[in-house]
Amino acid sequence: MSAHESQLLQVNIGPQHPSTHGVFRMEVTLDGETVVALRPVFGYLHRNHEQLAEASSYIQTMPYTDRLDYFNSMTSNYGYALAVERLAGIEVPQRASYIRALMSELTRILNHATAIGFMINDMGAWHTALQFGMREREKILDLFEMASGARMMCNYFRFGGVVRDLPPEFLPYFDQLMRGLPAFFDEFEQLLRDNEIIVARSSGIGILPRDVAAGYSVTGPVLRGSGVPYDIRRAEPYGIYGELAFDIPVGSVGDVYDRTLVRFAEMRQSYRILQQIRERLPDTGGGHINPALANFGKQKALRPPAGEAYARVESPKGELGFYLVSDGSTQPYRYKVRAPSFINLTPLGAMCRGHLLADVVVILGSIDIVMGEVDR
Amino acid sequence: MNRTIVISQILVIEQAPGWLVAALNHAIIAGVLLIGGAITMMLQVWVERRLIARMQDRLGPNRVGPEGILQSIADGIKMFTKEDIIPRAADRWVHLLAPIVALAPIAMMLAVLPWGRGLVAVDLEVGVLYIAAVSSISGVGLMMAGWGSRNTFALLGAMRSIAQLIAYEIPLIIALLGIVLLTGGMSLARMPELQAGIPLFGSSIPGAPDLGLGWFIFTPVGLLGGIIFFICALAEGERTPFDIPEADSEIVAGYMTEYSGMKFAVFYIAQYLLNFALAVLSAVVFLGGWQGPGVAWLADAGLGAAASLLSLLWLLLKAWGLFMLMVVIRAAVPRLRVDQLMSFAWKYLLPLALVNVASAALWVGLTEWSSIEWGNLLPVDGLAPWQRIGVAALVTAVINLGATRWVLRINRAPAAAPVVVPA
Amino acid sequence: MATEAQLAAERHGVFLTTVTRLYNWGRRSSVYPLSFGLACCAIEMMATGMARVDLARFGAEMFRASPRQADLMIVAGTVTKKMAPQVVRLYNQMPEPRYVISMGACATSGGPFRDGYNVLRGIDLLIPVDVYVPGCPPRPEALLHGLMTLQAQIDAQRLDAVRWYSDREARDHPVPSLGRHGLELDGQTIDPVGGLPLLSPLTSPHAEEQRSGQLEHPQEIRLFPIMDDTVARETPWRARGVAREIAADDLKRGGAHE
Amino acid sequence: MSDQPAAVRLTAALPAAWRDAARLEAHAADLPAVARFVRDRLGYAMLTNLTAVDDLARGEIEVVYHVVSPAGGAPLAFRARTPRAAARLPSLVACWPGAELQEREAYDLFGVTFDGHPDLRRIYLWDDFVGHPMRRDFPRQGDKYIAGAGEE
Repeated sequence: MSAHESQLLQVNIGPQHPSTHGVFRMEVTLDGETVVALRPVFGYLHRNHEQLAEASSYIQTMPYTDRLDYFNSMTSNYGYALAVERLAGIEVPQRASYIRALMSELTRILNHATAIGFMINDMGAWHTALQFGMREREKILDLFEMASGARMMCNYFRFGGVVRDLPPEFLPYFDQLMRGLPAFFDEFEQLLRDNEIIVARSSGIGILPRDVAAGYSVTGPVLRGSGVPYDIRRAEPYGIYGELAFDIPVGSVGDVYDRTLVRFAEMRQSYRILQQIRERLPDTGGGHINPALANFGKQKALRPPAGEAYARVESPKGELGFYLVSDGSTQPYRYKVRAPSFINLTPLGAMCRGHLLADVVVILGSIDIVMGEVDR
Repeated sequence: MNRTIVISQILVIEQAPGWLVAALNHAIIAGVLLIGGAITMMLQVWVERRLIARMQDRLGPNRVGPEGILQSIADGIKMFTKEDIIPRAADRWVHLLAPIVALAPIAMMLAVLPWGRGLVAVDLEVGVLYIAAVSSISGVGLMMAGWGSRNTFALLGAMRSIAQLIAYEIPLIIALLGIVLLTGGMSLARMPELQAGIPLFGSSIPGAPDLGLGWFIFTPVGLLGGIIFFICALAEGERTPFDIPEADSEIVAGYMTEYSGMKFAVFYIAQYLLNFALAVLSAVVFLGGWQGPGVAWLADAGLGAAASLLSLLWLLLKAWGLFMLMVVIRAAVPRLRVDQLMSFAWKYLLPLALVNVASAALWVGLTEWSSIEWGNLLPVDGLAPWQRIGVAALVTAVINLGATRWVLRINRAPAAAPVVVPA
Repeated sequence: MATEAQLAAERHGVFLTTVTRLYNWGRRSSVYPLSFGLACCAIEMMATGMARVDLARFGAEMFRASPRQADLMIVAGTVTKKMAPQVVRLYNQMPEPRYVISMGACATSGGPFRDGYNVLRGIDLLIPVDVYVPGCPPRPEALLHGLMTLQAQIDAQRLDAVRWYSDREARDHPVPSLGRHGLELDGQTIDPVGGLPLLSPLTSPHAEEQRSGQLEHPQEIRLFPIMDDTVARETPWRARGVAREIAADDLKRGGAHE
Repeated sequence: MSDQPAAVRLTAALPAAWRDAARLEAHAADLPAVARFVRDRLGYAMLTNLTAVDDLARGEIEVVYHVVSPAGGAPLAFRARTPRAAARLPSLVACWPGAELQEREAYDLFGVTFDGHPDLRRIYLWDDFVGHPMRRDFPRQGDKYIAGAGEE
């Protein structure tokens, strides 16, 4: 642009950096403060999830899936259970499906609330927005703890259902939570979406246009923020999602602000789904698990026939797919996780080019990654 | 004015030579200021942590001493006993001197501030100019820190802080300039004295009681100037939303990245003292300084010492109020981006500050000039002073409001063409 | 809040111990953690700072982004081999006195991912750890208890026995490099990928005789940098809670327990 | 104009017919042509999943591509095989940019070289690392393998 050449500055953001959401590293080339090139570097949390799963029996992998996306252990469980059920041809009782969907939607609210909080944190707000998200998270984690016994690593799903039925104190507490949620959404949105600085920081930043978004294979709020109404709950319904009424919010521009708006709207849609589930839950038939697989020994001895299966669920971050190849033994021959956070990072370099260093962390925050899933 | 002589007269034997009196005098003042500054800084940190905790529904430090009040002392002990690391690649001397260069000017700023009725350490005729000159020195310290550390993040932080200081120093000084026009002098010690009386009209109405509320913030010129000044003070003191030089979510800790132990503590002290000094300065220039209801009454009743004490209390109350406002802002909003920060300074604050100076000039003309100075165009001689102030307030309010609306409107231009990912 | 160790130390001399108590009080009350999250545990670490548990009550909410200003490194999550050099480097960048809390099973031993080819089996192979917090992940309350345990340890330290105070020279821990088959230290592979059966309590010769033949690379086990003995002296509770036989068998502790 | 069997099979059949087929395979050389066909003619705009399976018994590595259409529906899987000893396949990044990181992952963990990939480096492990750990013959370690030795 100017006559004199300016020297480029090489900056390593990460692997230890407050806003890389874990141990992610970006090699950024800067011209002043403008990003000329950005190269993501992975692998700092590569903990051999797939190899360990290939050396374990099928049910032994379930706790590992908790640790994939450690915000959303329930949806990770769901995806894996779905894949094994497809592989082995296992029926799921209706009640179990309802409980699964309930847990998934609670997870979605939890994830989006904290994800928005983290993104605002990256913009430099001093944990206050995060605090709002974390407050709701604690309430939802209380529910998870009631049902599964653990806060984060729930390990709640089993092939053919869930490990135990909802405890009696679950539903009263759930109703209490549901009564508080709309007020939380209103408050959260009011605080954050019309804030002048947040709008200035996020609109027009990190645009992923509609026509290239699909080519980059991004999914979840990133794809929907770009205006593609693609949601696996609608595109390939699993569980009871075919019977539920909900809308798919999409953005128009595809910038950071749109992704945030999509997350706000999705929380409300999840609330809508939860309401429907709550109405129908008492009348659902069947137990919490398929009786043929009700005890743990049977789960452990599961030998799916040789073959392969690919199952995917709409995790809060996008399409979470599990690809399983069985050779007829108790351990999967090949186990692969299609992690949404990982593949959503593909266009990161392109999205950041030309923006300022301060935008990089915001764009990364808007993609909403979890390193456990990115590196596996 | 120089009431401090009294202190020395109490302490020093009468036969002592003059230079000894002066030296002791200044030593005492410096000691009081430094100890007061240290205590203030510790209280500031504690208040900030507790207040942010309250805003975030937490408790905040409450284990060390009653309600955690000793937290900062513990922090101090820890920091001053920590290992002092000088990175191998760093420029040793620059690295060592940077915190001192950053702190010293801020300590110097404290000297010229009027702390109460008759409580001013050094009464400089050019106090405003001195503050403007000295406060920009600390930017050199930050640049030294960033450069001497030989760390990319530190360098980025230093560049940012220099850019920010330069950009915000200008509207800051121009905002002060309006008040300088109003008071007709640069002495900071005189400013609170001119803000006696009642809101807007000061002591211009004969017979009105001296409430000590004739603050400049109640005039249109002072209001706009005060807002600009406070925003610039946030930027000068590197408070959110202008804390980009040490944006920890972007560039780790900015220029302080490589500093540990005592040197880090010095930067820390410098930053908080600067915030406090700027809060005091805002209070002095725009919020009447030590003026407040009761001060004049006590002074008239012959209780000079009590009046001084009350005036000190008023000033501290205002300064702490402003500081808490800074803390609340920090807990509530994210930070701006570096280009938005710049455009905010150049496109919003600077034009408004310039308009404000023009308004101030008009105010002076309307309230103090006679018809002859107006070339007999304006027959203002017949009006009483308070009537002239009313007219001036009306005129400047219209100008300032119009300018604000205009600046806000012309800057609402559509954003630059967005960066689009190539297919 | 004088602990027994402190009272015992006080018999040495009033002045020294008064200074020591002030010094210890300052350090224990103002522990700035490094904002350094590795994996799942980091989320619970953040939750510890949030409203329900509020780490700030102990003056420890000042998460510093720069290691130069931090006192405490909470190793929260799985340390992979690729990450291990950075962790050691970060530890080296922290000024003395510095403390390490190993949070969760992964940081302590590799946890559920212990068998992975890219997972370091415990951060204490490379840097000294003051407090281990068990759990996967530990609840926020557990981390809080870990912090309080650390504070108790700091209380028990004596100024004249503190390494960084007497030496005036902080020692850098050796930073491993990434070699062809795993982490290397001074050109020798210390934690090779593949082939190294792990000597854990369950597979140790004493626990199950029939598995004793699986040991393959005994000479390489000794190459783990066991932490220096001065640290063990200062923090007497290091190995407390670990059964004697496990501590003796575990290759990482190498019988160095009290 | 490729006359290789796989491409012919794909173009000749109706989508509905081969969607139910158990396995769809493409010859390595045809892969870019097949990919363009699948993307442009059939509308599978997203390469959602790319993975490799180490078929030790046959001495081949199978790379599986799952593609989906943004309009919805089940994913379509097709695959290509390449010998283990010299695993090479053409890259599909030009067709689906989303393949970039996934191909790097397959390269890192399975040692499949993708020709034409813009930036084919190891993604998880470091550059000096020797071996591809997800291959079935990569040496395994740890309690799990010792304890479960008799089970497999």
